[in-house]
Amino acid sequence: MSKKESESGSAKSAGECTAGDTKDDKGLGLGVIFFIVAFVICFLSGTLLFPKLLYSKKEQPFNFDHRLHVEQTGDCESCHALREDGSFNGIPKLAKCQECHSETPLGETKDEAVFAEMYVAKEKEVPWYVYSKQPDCVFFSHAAHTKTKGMDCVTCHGPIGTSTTLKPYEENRITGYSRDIWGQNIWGIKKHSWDRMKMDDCAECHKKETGHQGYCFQCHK
Amino acid sequence: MDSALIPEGANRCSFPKFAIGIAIVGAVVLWGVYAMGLIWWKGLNQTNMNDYYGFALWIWADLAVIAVGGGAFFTGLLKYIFKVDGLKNIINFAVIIGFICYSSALLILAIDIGQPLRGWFIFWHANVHSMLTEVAFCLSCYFAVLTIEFIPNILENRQANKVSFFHHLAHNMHGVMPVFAATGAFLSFFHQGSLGGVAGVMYGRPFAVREGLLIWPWTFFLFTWSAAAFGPCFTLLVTKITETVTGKKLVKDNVVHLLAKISGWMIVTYIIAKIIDTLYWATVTAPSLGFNISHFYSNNGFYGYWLLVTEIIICGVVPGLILIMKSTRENPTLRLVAMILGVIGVCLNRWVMVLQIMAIPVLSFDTWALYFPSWQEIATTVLPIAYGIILIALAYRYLPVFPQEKELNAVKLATETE
Amino acid sequence: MNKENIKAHKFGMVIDLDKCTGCGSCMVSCMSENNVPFKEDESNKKDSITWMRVYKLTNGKSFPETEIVYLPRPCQHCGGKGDHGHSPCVSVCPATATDYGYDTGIVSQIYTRCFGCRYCMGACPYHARYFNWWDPKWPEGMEKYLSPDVSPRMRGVVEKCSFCYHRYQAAKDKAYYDGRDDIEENEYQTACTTACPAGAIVFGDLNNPAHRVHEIVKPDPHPAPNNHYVVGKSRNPNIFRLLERLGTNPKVYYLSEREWVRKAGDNYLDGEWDKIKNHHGPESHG
Amino acid sequence: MKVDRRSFLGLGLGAVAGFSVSPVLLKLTDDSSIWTQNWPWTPVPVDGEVSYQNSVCSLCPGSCGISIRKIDDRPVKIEGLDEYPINDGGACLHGISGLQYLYDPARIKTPLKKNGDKFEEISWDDAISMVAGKLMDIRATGSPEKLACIADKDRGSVSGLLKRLVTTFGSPNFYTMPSFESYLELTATPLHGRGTTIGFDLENSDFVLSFGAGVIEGWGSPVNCFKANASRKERGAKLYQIEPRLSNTAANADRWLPINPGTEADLALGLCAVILKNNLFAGTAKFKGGFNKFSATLQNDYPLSKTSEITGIKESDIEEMATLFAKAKMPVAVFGKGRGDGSQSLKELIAVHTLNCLVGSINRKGGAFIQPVKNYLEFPAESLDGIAREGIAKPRLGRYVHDLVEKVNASSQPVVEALFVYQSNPCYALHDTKTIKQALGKIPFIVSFSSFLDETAKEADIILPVHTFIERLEDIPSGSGLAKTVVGLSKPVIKPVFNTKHPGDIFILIAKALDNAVAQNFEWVSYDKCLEAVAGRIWKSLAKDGHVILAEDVPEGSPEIDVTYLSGNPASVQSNGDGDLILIPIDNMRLPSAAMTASPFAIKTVSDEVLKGRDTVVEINPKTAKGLKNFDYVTLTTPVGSAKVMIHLNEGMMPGVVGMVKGLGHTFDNKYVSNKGVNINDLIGPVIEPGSGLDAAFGIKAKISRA
Repeated sequence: MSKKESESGSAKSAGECTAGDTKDDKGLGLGVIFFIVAFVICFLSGTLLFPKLLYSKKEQPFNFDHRLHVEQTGDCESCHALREDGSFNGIPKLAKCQECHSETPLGETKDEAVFAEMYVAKEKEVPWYVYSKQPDCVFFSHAAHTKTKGMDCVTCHGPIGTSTTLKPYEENRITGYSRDIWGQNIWGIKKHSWDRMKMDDCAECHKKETGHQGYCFQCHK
Repeated sequence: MDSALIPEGANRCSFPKFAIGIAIVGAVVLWGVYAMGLIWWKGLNQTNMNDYYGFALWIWADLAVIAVGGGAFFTGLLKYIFKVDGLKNIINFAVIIGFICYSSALLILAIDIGQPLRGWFIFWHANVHSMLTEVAFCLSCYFAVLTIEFIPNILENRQANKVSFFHHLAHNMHGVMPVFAATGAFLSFFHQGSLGGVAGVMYGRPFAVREGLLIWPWTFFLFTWSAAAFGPCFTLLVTKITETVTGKKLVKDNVVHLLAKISGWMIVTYIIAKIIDTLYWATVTAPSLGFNISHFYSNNGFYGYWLLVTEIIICGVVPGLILIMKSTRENPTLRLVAMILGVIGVCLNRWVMVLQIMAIPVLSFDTWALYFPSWQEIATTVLPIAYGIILIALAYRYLPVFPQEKELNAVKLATETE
Repeated sequence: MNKENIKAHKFGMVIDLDKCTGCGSCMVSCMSENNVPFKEDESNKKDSITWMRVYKLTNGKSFPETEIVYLPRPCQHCGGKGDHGHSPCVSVCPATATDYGYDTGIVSQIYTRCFGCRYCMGACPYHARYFNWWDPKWPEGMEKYLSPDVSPRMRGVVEKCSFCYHRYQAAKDKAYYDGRDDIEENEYQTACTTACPAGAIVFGDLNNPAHRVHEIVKPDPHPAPNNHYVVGKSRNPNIFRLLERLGTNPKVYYLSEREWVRKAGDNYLDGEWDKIKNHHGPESHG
Repeated sequence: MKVDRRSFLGLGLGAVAGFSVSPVLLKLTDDSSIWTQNWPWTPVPVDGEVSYQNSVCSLCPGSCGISIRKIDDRPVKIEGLDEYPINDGGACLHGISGLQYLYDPARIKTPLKKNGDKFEEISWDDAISMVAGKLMDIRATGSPEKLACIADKDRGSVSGLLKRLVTTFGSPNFYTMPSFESYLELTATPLHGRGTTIGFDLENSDFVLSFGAGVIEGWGSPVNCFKANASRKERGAKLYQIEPRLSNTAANADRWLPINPGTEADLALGLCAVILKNNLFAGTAKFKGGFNKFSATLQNDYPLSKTSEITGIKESDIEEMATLFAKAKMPVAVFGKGRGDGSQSLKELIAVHTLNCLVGSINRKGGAFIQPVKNYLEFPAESLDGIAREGIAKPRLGRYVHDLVEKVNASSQPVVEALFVYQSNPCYALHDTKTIKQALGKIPFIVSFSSFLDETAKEADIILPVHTFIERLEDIPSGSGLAKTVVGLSKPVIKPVFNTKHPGDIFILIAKALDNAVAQNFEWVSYDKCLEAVAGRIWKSLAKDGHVILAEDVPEGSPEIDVTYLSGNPASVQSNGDGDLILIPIDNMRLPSAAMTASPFAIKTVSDEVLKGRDTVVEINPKTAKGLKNFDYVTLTTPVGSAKVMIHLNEGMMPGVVGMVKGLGHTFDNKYVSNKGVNINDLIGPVIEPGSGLDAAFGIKAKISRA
């Protein structure tokens, strides 16, 4: 019993000395400093370091010069075309490349050499990473947008046609999404229509163009 | 050993004794947590639910705890808005019980959904037509309110209160409490109601569907009313249990009588409304959809008319009458009986409005679906009870929950110190 | 509003129960078309995902008067009370994971939006909605036959018949490519319809008088006089819908010359059926 | 200044605040939910270009045309082929499930050799030389007839090659499993002469009198029958169904007449008697073999009262049926209980078909077509050496597989040294499986040509795994009672998934590995070349159109009808045992019961009134149940065996009869389709019909007792 009392006594005194006099203003001040330091560190790491950790960088199998090919063919459609059933062929298969490259031989540049040896020779399709790859739950009709509504590729895909190199593919370690879906800006802020490719971006445009963001099944499967 | 934390002048059992008690209940909590882990890890196949029983034990538990937790908002409403001042001696406890009930409800919901990590979609992609959306919003808001209402009581802890900041905070919070009480009452009105709406709007389920007012089916109002009616019953019941366990009188009889009386009148008015609703549904609504009431209560192993009788007469009319009549109300035994019946009644009502709906075949060529929960479901449903006991124990031991405790037990204390 | 909304379709189905043999082709065609998974034990039918389920009905008479009929039940794609698009399930989904396509009349289900509260399953009187209690698993190598047109579902979400919406999408893509602004009747047919060896299922646009389904069903565009919730009742006395008087307004119609079968389609008070069976459709005080 | 509690408080709060205003929380919340939408263990189907390829399904004798949807090289869906002469776009659930067989990990992935009770993988070369070696030894002993072979059918080029192998090797012992096709020929032969078979023109008939034929339960060419049945409504045609149980066909029919099990023959003859008595028969028909005697015997043996007493059908109904049938414009009577591939009594088959003969429905639109068995293949003449000639001159062990089994079990020393089993599963599909397994156990060397490790393959010493129908080229002749004869071409739509071979190629390889006497008969480089050669006449159009129609019109002329077989009125088959109930098999469209086993999809569609958990559910009439309730466990005992099953009370079941579904109770290693329920063939034993020698068991006496 006496033990209890002494304990409670000590506790009481401790309590009293913390009952707001000069000494613990310092304590408080120190607390404030600690607060600010921690705040800044965490905020910065959350904004600058976090994206580095979140995304893994993957190099494409070899470089591809879009501008050169667009100059040669004149447009995107000659490689990224609609099939006769209205579906979109996405990234052309080896056969498509060889349509032209049967006569114009490969092997001048380092990348062409890789292409020729690793893939054409082995009749192996090139495992490209697709920057605009959407998840399995998404249905997207290129025909509806490009053919019927006459949209251009740039609106969603950006000026990739003028690029001469392929940037590394950044994959979100948690979701497996390409970084281009969320956008380069970690806050998800976009300047151009092609900076983000999330559902809200589709809905935004649909609302503007059709007056309605669309029904679930229009874009989901 | 923890006496520094115990409210001054209050007499509590020794710490080891307390610790052992907590440990025992804690074991139950661990069991529940284990089951919860299983469910989150392996998925809902750990339950005995199926495509006929999408809603089962958990949703019932949810509705039940929220119903009995209704004591908090209603007592708060009476105390702070209608200035029924006598209730200040029980309001703290009412709030704690409410806090326990609502935190439990949220926990259960988090287990019940198939994709917990997407749970926030209910807010982000909210569908305003869905009663469940209304539930989710009001539920979480009201839980916040309850937390705020609980905080001052926590800050009144002997040690916390020594910090001047906390001391003043607690004091000022008490001052603005009416605002929160009002908000709480408002929110509760809606989520208690929309929980009723959940069943009432299912127009594909003739047993559940009800006509109503604007977008709100009658069940909306019945649920709110019943929560307000039976909630206080539960508050009083738990108080009674706490008194029995601690062997102390904690709340003065006049307070108890007052709340019991109010509860009584609420129950009576509710049960009248409920009877009218049932009659109309049984004679007009259901038949218009091709169903005799007998269809809902026969040809199966469990759901019979006995449910109707038990819920409305035995656990509705009876407690109502006991509590409105002075003589019976002030008889402790009868009052206890009434409170127990009342709590059973409201829980039974929620059971019927969740599980019986699922059990009844609607297609003429379909069959009754009966269900018994898996141990994982039971464990996770017992979990909140255990957790509640612990929280009450802690609160009672370390917080000045019952303002009248000292006064009521003064003599006892005096004799002890001698 | 986009094109479809201007001239809205209303896709629906009529199933001839006198032709249905209960062979199960529709069920399997649906499973294989829509990547429906399977478990070791599927004999608990209350935990067995079959978007198209074939019920066995009997007239309850004893040997040898007893009769059997099979009733295939896809999602009924209810139009809801008054056919306003507030289907029993759609109106209750808290996260808008299912919606009513006013351009097609098809009730959607978005697996990646659904968080598995199962309220829609409770609200659906047809048990057309199924929950993924288990992780879908295919025996090693069998995932190779999965179709890319329908995304496999993950554990913990609800799924149901979509009237093979992806086939509608494909048909539209083809139309876009050909520069047509709409699709032909035969371009969009559900997997169960094309599979049915007895030709018992007819699928098409209930809004299009040229479509067979419309010719057979002859839907009445006006609300039923005795129950204003009910819209699109068939003018053919041998055609009924399941639980029509609830006002769910399904887009799946059933045809049978057998009276007891038509009676089994809905619930009636004692003697009620005999009063109404002659003139067409059930009375209701709704 | 000292760092106290509050400093740490500050630190903590700062950290929390810092992170919460940074994008971390926002992004992680979003990403965590997206993670649940793309769980790595949920497969993502690969997208690609859609294409369709036509082929023919050979899972059952139906021979339907199929269209296979592919994504790039990957088949993803099988559907019925529009405008195909047999199924015109329709498909049955088994055909649609075809891809589950193709990709099934339970397939035999490479040649196997039995070692003790285990199988070990071996190379194709070793496997072939092992088989060849063994065969050479047998041939060396000078008794090549000790090589026996069980195949599913004896039509088409693959069976042709196999038979050629066995013959040129020198053995007459080539057997086929009972099939509806075989019963059609067995029926036609005594009545219309050798080499004839029967086709039923259901889609034009206006009155179908079915003696238990499961017209919509897999009988004949299933999808074709579904269509014929579906069009009944429009055509105003009638279907009368005669069987003890309200099957789906009975339920769909215009009239169901429950009949005592096993008395169908008597009813048919009773009907004949009525038709003869009332002079309702067509004068045109050319009868021989003593028509008057036959007529007299019938009218004497089958007076209405007696027929009614035997069959349990009212006299008035019998008379009405006979009259309706005789007076209909295009009536046809069809036989073959259930799917028609189970055990049958020749007396019954002939009796039923005699009805067609009497009313002149032979070679008439909507009737029964008597046509020669079409042989569209031209194999070069076999050249046999001395050993072979001697061998094939020796008598066969019997006419049917069950004779072979009986001989093997009977004799002490091996009468069969080696057995080939191709695309058939006798250890599962024949009555009294115990004795079948026992017999195979006594055969020193068994080679199985199978895609799956089924009950029979498990008994084999060498398993040579064959392509599934989706991986192989093959001519698929229609049969099984179709009015028209179509040869379809099954094509490989995907490269072999496992290390399997085309059965035709395997036979050629084996032959080439044998001595020249045999090898010289197999000079093709591959099966594909062989088919092209032997299908010479029709190959071009077969390759071009994917099918060739050999006959579809009503055959010319009216063949003679020999009534000798029935004149003596052979005894009807009785069921064995002393139980108070009769157990009869039920054919269920969703459960295959022959060589093909059910796919996971098919099993999934099976009702819980048929299969519940791991238990077979048998059907009995509530009157028979004696207080038993639905899904009570009972022990079902027959003279052959007993099993624990559940019961389902079915008013559509004749009292005193127990119905058990066929196709359950497989015992091989595939958790989705095996070890579910009971194989009814473990409970029913063969009953040999005098005269025909067929196993004609229609059921067996049984008892049930609460388990």
